[in-house]
Amino acid sequence: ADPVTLQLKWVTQSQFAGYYVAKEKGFYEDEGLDVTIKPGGPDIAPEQVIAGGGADVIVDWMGGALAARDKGVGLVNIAQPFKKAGMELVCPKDGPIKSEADFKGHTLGVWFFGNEYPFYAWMNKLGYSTEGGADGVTVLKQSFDVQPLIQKQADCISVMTYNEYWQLIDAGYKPDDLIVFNYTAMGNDLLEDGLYAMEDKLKDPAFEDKMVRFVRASMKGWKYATEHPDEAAEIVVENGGQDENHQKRMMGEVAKLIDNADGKLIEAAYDRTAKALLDQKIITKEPSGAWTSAITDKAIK
Amino acid sequence: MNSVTEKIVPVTTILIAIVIGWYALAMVMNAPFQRDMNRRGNVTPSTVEFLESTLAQAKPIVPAPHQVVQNVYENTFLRKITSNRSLVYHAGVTLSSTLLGFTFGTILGILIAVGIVHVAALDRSLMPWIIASQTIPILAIAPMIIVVLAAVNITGLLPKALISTYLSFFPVAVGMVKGLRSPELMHLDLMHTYNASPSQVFWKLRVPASVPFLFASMKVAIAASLVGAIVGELPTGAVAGIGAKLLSASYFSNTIDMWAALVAGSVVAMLLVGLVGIVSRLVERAMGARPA
Amino acid sequence: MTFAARSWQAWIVLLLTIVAAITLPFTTNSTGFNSTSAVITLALLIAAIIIDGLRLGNALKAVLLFIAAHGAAWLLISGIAGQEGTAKLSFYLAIAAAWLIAWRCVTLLSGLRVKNRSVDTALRILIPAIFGAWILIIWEALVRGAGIPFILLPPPAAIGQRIANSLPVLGADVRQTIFKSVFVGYVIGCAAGFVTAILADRVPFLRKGLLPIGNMVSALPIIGVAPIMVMWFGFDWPSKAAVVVIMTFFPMLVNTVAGLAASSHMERDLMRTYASGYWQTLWKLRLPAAAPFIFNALKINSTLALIGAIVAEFFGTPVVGMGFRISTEVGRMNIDMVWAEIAVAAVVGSVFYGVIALIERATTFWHPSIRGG
Amino acid sequence: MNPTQQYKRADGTQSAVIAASGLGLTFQTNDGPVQALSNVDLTIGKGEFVSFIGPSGCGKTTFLRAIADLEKPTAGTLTVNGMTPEQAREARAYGYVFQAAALLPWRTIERNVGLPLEIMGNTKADQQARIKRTLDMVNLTGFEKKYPWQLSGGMQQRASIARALAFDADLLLMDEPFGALDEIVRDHLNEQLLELWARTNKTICFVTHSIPEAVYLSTRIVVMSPRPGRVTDVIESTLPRERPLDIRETPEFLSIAARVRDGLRAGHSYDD
Amino acid sequence: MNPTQQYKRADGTQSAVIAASGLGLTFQTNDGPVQALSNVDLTIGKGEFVSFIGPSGCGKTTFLRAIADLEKPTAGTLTVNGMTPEQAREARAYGYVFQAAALLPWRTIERNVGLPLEIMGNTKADQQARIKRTLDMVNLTGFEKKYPWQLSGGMQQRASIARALAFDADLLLMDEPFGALDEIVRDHLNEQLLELWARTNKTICFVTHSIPEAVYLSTRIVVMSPRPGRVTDVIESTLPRERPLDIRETPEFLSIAARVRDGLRAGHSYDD
Ligand SMILES: Nc1ncnc2c1ncn2[C@@H]1O[C@H](COP(=O)(O)OP(=O)(O)OP(=O)(O)O)[C@@H](O)[C@H]1O
Ligand SMILES: Nc1ncnc2c1ncn2[C@@H]1O[C@H](COP(=O)(O)OP(=O)(O)OP(=O)(O)O)[C@@H](O)[C@H]1O
Ligand SMILES: Cc1ncc(C[n+]2csc(CCO)c2C)c(N)n1
Ligand SMILES: [Mg+2]
Ligand SMILES: [Mg+2]
Repeated sequence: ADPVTLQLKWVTQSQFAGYYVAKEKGFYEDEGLDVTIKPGGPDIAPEQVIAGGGADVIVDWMGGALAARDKGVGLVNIAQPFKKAGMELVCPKDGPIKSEADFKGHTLGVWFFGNEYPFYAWMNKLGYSTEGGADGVTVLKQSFDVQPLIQKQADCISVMTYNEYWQLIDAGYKPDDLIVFNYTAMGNDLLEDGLYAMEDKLKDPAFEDKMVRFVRASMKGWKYATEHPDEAAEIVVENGGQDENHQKRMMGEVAKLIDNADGKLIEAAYDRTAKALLDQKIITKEPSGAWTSAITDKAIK
Repeated sequence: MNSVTEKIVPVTTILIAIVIGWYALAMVMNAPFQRDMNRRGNVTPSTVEFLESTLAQAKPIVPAPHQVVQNVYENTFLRKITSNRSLVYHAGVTLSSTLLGFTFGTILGILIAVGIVHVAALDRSLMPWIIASQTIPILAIAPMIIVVLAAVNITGLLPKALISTYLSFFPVAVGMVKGLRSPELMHLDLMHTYNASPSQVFWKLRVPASVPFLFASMKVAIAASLVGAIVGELPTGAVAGIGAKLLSASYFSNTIDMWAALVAGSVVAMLLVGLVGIVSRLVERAMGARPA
Repeated sequence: MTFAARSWQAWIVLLLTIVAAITLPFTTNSTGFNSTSAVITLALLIAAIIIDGLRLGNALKAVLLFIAAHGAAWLLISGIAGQEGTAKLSFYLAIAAAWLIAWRCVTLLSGLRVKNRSVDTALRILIPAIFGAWILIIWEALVRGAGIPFILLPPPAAIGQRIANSLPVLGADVRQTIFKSVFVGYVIGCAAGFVTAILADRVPFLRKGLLPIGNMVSALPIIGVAPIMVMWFGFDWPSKAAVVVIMTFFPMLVNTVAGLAASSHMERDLMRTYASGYWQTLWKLRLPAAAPFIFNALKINSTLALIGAIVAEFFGTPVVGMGFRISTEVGRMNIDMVWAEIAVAAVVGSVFYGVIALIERATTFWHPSIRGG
Repeated sequence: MNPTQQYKRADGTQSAVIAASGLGLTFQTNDGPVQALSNVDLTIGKGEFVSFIGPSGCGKTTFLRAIADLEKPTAGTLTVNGMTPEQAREARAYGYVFQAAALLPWRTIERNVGLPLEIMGNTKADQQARIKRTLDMVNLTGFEKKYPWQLSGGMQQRASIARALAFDADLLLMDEPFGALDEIVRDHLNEQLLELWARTNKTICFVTHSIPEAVYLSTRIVVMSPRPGRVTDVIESTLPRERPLDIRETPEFLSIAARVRDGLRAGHSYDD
Repeated sequence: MNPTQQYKRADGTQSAVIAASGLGLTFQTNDGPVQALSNVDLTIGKGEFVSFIGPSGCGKTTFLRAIADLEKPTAGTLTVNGMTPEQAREARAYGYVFQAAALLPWRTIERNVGLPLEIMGNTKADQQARIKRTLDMVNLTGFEKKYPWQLSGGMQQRASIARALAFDADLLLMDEPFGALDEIVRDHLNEQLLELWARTNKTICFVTHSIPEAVYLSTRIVVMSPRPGRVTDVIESTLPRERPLDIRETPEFLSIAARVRDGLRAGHSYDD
């Protein structure tokens, strides 16, 4: 079987259920692949891993991938399982913020490490300075949990629909207690989990074929996972995911982002992402060749 | 016998004081969230009930001692050692990279010290850089080390052990430079009058004279090694080990798990330092040191 | 006294240079022999001869070797700039030869005995500086030569450039991390450790109870408390300072207690014969005697404090600070910025350490370890 | 033979500065108890110069330390100026010179000598005057600003003597103060000490290993013996108070020295 | 006065073990150069017992160290057994006894004594035999397995002498070996040393601060004086080779001692 190493962006959880399901259910094997899944973590930059040759393909957010491409790492999006963004900003109802207009002079929690681009793009659009002060917003680099809100250190914090949001619910907040700004709903979303491979390697037809098979099996895994969320969550837990209940709930939410599991990239979303990054000078030039539909086209056939 | 009881009484008294202070802290720190909860849930408990509930939260800011103890107990004695939730399992993972890194670090530190003591050029050029190396925030380069090593297919125990090595070689190098230079001038002169060769001076004089220094620095080094192993586990995908446990607990604000992981780390630290202490006493006894 | 015994470097340099000359060119896309490679091989060969062949003063020899080694290295590295990843064996051999020449130069310099104080001080700085420079040169040569991806490991020159271009950001980060978190935490932590040590000394019960616990805690993986401190003290610098306080407290406590026991029995008996009170004995005898131990803790703590503050910033901060920048810029693939922060941290840490070492020299001038030089 | 009873001053008016009776001192060690002093009876009157001599480990230092309240006797009674040793220490009744110089390395010589004065709260001016006078007395003028390690062993020892003299206690306890010095310097300091003693009428207890030194200096020589530490002989000196250095070649001197040597040898075992 | 010329053995056949002529040794220190030895001329023949005496800092130790190739002379010539000091050291021509015992604390007494033998590569059996013999010689049989701290200072010093004797060098350099011992033990060891010397015909250079010791032991006494360190007097002993302890009370002994004392006093300044 052909070996393939997949580097995830984050720790093992249902966010990556499709890949674990494809592996456990033998979909990869059916395609003649021997896939190793490497979990990520807070300090792991998948772009670095693939640039160093530690992986064949990575799960990454498009912001990070394009930034790396701008720095000379030839990352190419070969599939986009997540059609919608799962990120949102939530604020407690009893707090000072009710709408976008109230942000001024308040503290907002954001994740960094390449996850801050959607937020900055949004603030850019609203015309708020992010340097603090009365006329701008104060940005707080948020920890991995929802403590900043519970502790009232921030007026709003970033959450993923499939993860931290539920931690807030667990902590006693009721959905009514929270005001939610969903990036997708606002039309401010940047593309999240996609699959990226190295440009020069893709020129090799054998590797390209391997990626085709990989994407096909992965999307089959995603399809299975969205159809059998509980089983998928169990597979995730067996592979090191924490807290079965939490993973099941997460699987349910992730399914909503997957849509129809064809892995095709929506060009409009790509353009929006690229423009937002360019506007913020995170990338210095218009990216070209940063995605290809060749793989998904062949995979779906 | 007498000296043991003489120690135990003050230590336990202070431990009890700490525990009481801890409970008080837990009540104070957990109260605001409890109040919010009660407000949102529209309950008005009595003071005693309120205080009790501050000590029984699932994700408290400050877990109460009994919550931590219970968690440690469950995850130490009630789980299979191979289970992902067993603290023994995680401690074992951390322990193995600690020990490997400590071994490397000790060897490296000794080699550096030998170089510094014997090569004038090294003596005058290396020390500032060794000190500078320790001012580099290890957590910042740890992920990069892991990634770079993974790129050349070194994964698993070794990268973590290398971070331990990085932290533990320093105390050993510094201590051993002191130790290898500790023989008195008169002893060196004595060897000179015998026309002893440099290697004879090294093995018969410098090495035995440095033994107390070696063990003192090994005590520091093994603690540093443990820190290195834990730091090294953070960026490896939080798979296994006390550091991974700490991190994954912190993603989910599982404070009780976090504290339990800290306790596990402390126990490992104490065992390791204690072990070095015992070995050092045995070796020094064998070398005829005067019992204290 | 024989030719060969004096330095093994000469022979290896000779060998390396010859093999390098045979396996020319240095890079895959340059042609055989050209003027630059001629200059480089010649410089290396001459240096090899200087090392042992000529009867020159050691100082003069060192100067010549210095020029040869660094000139060759500079030519080699500037030759490969712009065509990264094309280096051949010959390139690495030449770098290795230049390095050996530099080593010989350092050996010669270390052997110099100068009477002039300022020359001696200059040497004291120059020797480690050459050593450090060669770490950077070899790093630069390997990264450029092998064409290691920029986002894995940038070459030092790029890092230097980034530092020069980002002074305001670096300045702001230093202000946040060093002047707020580290400084406040260090002062409070060291002071608290010191006061506790005196307290424990005064109250034997406390000493017996606290010290075993202190010894234990000082061995703990303290960084584990960083997320907890962020939970308790908020995301701004106080939580980082709290981590620093915890990290510095125990080394100071343990060292001060050890230091207070450092005065000899005879000295304490002497004070007793004067019917000296507790505080008089403390102030006139035991604290001065403890000074070397206290400085030891201050030195250990200077590096611990920095690491603690930076690590704590990984768990939540405002959008400024060295730890914040490091973790954020990795995500943005600005690895040169990460290394710039690391370099700044190392420099600040070394300076911090150096300043304390200087104060130590001035105040514990009487201690044999310092008198002895 | 009981030294206390045996001892009787000619003028009878002498008040006892040190009075030990049945004095015992046992150290508890890991290897069991060590009897450092056993049943010591000794009375020392004002103005006496008493030397203690005996093999290593016979309790000389221990006896001096008991007087100085640095060790607590475990049997018998001991008074200093009629007080308990503790009261005497608190009244700063004595100056103590240790075998090693025990100077504080971070203080200059003058500040080392001034240390007891600082502690006892003398005025700055008085401190200066006393430091000058005592440094002069031990021939160290000109070395005030030097640090101890910049002086030779002998000079350090003299500074430590100056320190003990600085506050003018009536009782001097000296534990082998000249052990580390060469013979000539020793002779010189012996002369100076005798001169000081004659002038000030201090009481001096002096431990030494040297028979000639003991005989030359003392009005009485106490010979001790180890295991258990005890007084085996007390020899009254018949030499006059006025003693030029060459008194050491007189037959009278030599006969006292021979008596001391015999007393010593009796209590001596060679394997120590 | 030139000691070398002045000195002439009666039998004339004596070969020089140590020959110094115009020897000078200057230390470079931070405060400028210190002339530890200046223009020393001295010849020591086989089987002599030469004592060096003089005030602190007069260069006694430095002279011994120069012979032992532990310091390099900066002027004049020095030969040991006709070789340079370095060659002599490499030929293991001498045993050196330091002022302090300098035993290695992690070795038992027998392994301390065996240390030079190990280094010189003697066979195990030979080592055992020599250790037994020399420990016996210094009366330490039975203490083979003890560690240094389990022995008294005197015993430690004897062990260190045993160590220097173990490899049977013909030349013994002893730097105040008995300085730390009490008088009785010292007398005993003096007797033993004389006895050893008489039996083995070794050449011994012996540094001491004690005039009686120097007179009692030596065939010649070299008196030195500091600043700069130099030889001021060389006194030939007229005492017989056979010397019971009580020879020290004979007029002849006392007259030599007085001569040494005068020589010493001449070169002495009190401020050290
Ligand atoms: N603190 C102590 N603990 C236990 N034993 C002690 C202590 N101090 C002294 N001794 C023992 O008490 C005895 C007398 O000791 P002391 O120091 O008084 O002898 P000394 O006559 O002064 O000997 P030296 O001439 O060697 O100074 C010795 O056997 C010694 O080992
Ligand atoms: N390594 C050294 N560096 C500088 N000066 C030295 C050194 N060794 C000795 N001296 C100086 O040389 C002189 C002679 O010293 P030496 O040790 O030979 O004297 P000594 O006669 O043995 O004295 P003591 O009786 O005190 O042992 C002294 O002034 C001393 O300070
Ligand atoms: C340092 C760091 N902090 C936060 C995130 C945010 N984030 C992005 S995906 C994901 C998992 C879904 O909950 C999370 C938490 C990150 N990637 N890295
Ligand atoms: Mg004593
Ligand atoms: Mg000497």
